Amino acid sequence: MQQTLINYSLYLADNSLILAQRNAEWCGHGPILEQDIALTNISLDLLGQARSFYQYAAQLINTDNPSATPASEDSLAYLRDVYNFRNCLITELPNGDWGQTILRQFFFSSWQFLLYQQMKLSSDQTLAAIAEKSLKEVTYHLRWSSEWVIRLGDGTEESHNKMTKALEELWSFTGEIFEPAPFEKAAVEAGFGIDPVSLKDAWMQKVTEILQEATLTVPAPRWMQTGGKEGKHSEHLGFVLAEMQFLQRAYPNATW
Amino acid sequence: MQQTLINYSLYLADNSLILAQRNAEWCGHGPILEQDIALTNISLDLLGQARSFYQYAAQLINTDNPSATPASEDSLAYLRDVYNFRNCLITELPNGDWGQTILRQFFFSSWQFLLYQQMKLSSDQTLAAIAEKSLKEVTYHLRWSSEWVIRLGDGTEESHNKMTKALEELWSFTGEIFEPAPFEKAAVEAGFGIDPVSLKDAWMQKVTEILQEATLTVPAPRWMQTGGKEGKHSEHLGFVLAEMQFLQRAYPNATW
Amino acid sequence: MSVQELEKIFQQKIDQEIKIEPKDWMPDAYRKTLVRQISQHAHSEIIGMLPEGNWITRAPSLKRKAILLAKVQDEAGHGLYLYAATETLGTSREQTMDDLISGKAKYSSIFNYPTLTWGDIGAVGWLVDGAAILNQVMLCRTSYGPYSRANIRICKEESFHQRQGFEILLVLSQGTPEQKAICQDAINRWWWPSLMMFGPKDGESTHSEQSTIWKIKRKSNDELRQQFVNMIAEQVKILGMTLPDPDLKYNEATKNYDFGEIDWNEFWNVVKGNGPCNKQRLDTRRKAHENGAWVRAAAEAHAAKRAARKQQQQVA
Amino acid sequence: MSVQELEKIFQQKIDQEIKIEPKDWMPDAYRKTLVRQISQHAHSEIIGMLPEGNWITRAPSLKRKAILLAKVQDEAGHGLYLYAATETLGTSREQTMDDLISGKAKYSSIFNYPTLTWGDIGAVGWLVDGAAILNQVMLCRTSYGPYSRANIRICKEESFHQRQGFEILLVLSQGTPEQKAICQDAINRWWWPSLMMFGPKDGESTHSEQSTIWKIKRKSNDELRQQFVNMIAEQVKILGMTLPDPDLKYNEATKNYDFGEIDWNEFWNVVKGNGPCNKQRLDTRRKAHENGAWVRAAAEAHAAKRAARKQQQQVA
Repeated sequence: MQQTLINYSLYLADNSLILAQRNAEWCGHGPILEQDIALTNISLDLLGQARSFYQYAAQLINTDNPSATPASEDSLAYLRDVYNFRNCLITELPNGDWGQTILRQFFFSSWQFLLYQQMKLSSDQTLAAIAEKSLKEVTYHLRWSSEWVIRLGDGTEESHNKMTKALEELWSFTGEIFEPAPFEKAAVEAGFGIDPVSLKDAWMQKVTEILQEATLTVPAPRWMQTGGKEGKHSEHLGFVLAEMQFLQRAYPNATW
Repeated sequence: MQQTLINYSLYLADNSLILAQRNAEWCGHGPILEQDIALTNISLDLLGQARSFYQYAAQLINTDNPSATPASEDSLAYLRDVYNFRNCLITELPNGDWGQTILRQFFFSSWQFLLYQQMKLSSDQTLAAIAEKSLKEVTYHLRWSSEWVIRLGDGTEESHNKMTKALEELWSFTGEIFEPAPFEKAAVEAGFGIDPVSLKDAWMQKVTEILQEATLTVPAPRWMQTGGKEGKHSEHLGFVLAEMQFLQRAYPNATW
Repeated sequence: MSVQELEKIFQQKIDQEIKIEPKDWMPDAYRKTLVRQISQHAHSEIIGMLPEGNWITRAPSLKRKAILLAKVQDEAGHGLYLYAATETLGTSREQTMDDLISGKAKYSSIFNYPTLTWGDIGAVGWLVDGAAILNQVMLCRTSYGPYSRANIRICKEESFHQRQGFEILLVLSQGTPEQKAICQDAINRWWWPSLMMFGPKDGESTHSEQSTIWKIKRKSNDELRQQFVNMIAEQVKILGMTLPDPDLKYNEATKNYDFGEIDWNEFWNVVKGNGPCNKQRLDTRRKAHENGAWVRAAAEAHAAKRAARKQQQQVA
Repeated sequence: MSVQELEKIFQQKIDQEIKIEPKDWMPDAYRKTLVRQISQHAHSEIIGMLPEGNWITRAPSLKRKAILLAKVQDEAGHGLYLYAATETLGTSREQTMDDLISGKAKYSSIFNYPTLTWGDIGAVGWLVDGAAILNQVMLCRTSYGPYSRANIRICKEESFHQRQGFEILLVLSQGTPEQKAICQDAINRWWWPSLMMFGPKDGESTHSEQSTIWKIKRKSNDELRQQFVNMIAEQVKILGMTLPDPDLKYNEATKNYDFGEIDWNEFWNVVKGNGPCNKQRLDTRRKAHENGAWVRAAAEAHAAKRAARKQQQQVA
């Protein structure tokens, strides 16, 4: 039984998939052509990471249950309902305006950067390999989103106000990332997982640094929303999945 | 083979269902509590009509194919994809603002009122009965939406401008209703259907009268969008169905 | 008459179970308490439309869609009755609405939880409406006439809603394994918040004592809560589901179900604004209100135009 | 040198297959024709993102989602190359964009049709990109250097897209009966509009003659169209599908496929703005542009602040 490893991989996969899906909504609707391309690129990278993690989870599931209908990256992405998804709430929130999307990406990439830096040393070789491969991508995501947070925070008065509002919208969804879920604790115990608590200080330092450069105020500590990691989501995820999963649901067992 | 009667009933059902679904999106979000209730009421009435027509179509289908998996109002509403839906494009358009929703309802109810007045005399007794029952509801829908078109057209400058914009958005979708589809022609030939062309003048007269009272200008004749009756829809319907059909698709053969 | 005398007459009426009516003299504090309570009740109906409204477009059958639409519509209607009742106390609907939008007025915290699955629509009907009814049944006998009558109308519809909610869960409980899990999960998430709906424990509730004397309230929070637990603990058996409380147990001595400790931290936290959906609910309501401003303005302008035309005709 | 002499040298270069470069002298009409054509081409890439973008969130597998995302992204990239090419002719991207948003500039009418099913994503790749490639392959040899080089880059990616589109249809054509129907339906809807992509019949095309002399264009609309029909008529056999043209037939004498009459009324009607999605496409693009205004303004303001700070540091 490798349930912990499966759960942990699904968690990583779901985070990347749902944010990829949200970012993809921008494709063709961005404010500047070059940045439309840049965000789509991030979406593609995240989608690629999600596929790697799903493929690994599927492989583990199939090894565990050789007689069941085989799982696949697509069955895991398209045939689970909301309560099975483990992504953090912040990834499923509606995009808001460009500033809010950028700020979320910055929060997320700051975390992924720290996570993958640790995970590339994981005792699980597949996780380590995915982390290593993804780290290059995430380094770029972090740089790009940091620059844009600075640009928009320290741009016009209007952009500054919009970023302040975006901070207000998003801040209470940043805490969940660092609250270890049972499967994360188990993964740490099993030796291959990364303790999210251990990443928190470095994350806060990076965030503080960039927000300061962006002339934005780091919000005071507040109540943090949680639940996503345990399948208790916001009301938004159901709509995301209804759209994303339509064809797989409407034409069961078809090949595409 | 009662295919014509089935097609005709499905057309009537789809129109009512899709508009009911769009109006239902307003529930809880209306501009005035009383009007939120009124629009929900219309949504409920349309849903009821849709159910009657679907039930009739299902009954006909099941008589034709006693050995197949039985059709039901839910299989017809939830398990057909876009290309099978016959509703007119105007019903599936996004709601826009309250004025646009009202104006669409007015265009639609004006048509339904004339249609059901004829249909209650149909040689098909079920269609006649549904029309008779629905006519009372539609009389109210028409009065309510007429009054609101007048109120908003002849309200403030802002509301007048919004209604003018709504007219611009919707007008080119009003022609399709009166373009007979093959199944409508067949239904007329078979003696139970209503020729939509025969309703056009009365519709235009009513619309002209109300728009004039609303101090709005009847748009000049223009190219009319068509396709819905033959399953060639706008890009909007797919999203409507993905959301509406999710549970039936995700949990096949479940009872609710 | 002096205020003391007026107060005495007022309390005598209450003690004799004579309803207080809008034109009757009443203490300022009585009026204020009622305005606060009735408008909170009204807002709860209006905000309560949102979590359930969230599933209208996704209801799993046409019949369920119709039932849910009608139910949410009923809630809007309840809101109307209640806003009308606050108007009899001299507070306009506009003012009351503004207090909601600005975050000044409260509404029942239960609606700050999300509806995540279709099971939640069942659980909200069964548990949330179930808890609301017990309160509203009591309020049918409240001392203020218009509020009492509003509650009588509400109760008629509400008990219907509770049965519909229970029936949704009943169907799920007899469905596929996935449906059963959805059913149990919904009950697990809604059980404790439902218990919190009755408010703080007796003795910790700020407004209770005076409200009892004025017969606005006729049962204590804990009495109502116990009544609710007793009712639900029996009904859940029919579903073949369980309530998420290991301490729940029938007590032969008291003829009540004992139950575990409520997490009052969570309660106060959600009241303070930290529930999963506080911000979302208020933002949604505010947006509807703001987007509707031009419609309300147009309706007013048009009415004024009509009135002016009529007057002109009469003059001519 | 007189204009006549300059024109002579210019045409000699063209005749000798020497590319015209930005700094070279060129006739005003040549410049204008190019600006019009290249910006139309650019706009077609940008508007072309929308019908396909419509299916990104609903792509039926993660692999297909990745391919589609990358494809739409490529189109944005093509747009960039082409806007850069118009800039070499002295027209700013801003001006070019404004002409699109205002409805002054055109884009390929094909993108005014909706993508209704996943089959359409296949058909757009196979037919629409297929038609576009034939044009673009020709344009790789166009006389204006920057436009020629932009097309060379575009062609490399585009042929890849066409294969991906075909593969989507191939999988559908081998799928369930419903998938087969979706495949055929998509081909039926996209076939005729694809043929229209090559523009009016030779002789009815306003700009063609001069463009041929200037070697901006090197094949006539009808030549390219015939090439396309010949290609597709063969490929459709692999799919086991049919093209919706009863007159389509191989002609042994001409070694071409004969085909039926195009509905030019439909063509001109869509060009005039009456296609199913003209308004929707332009509204969407306009909305993106307007919603992005604050972002562009902020980026500019920030760049200016940075530059000022740098200057200050250098002064200090």
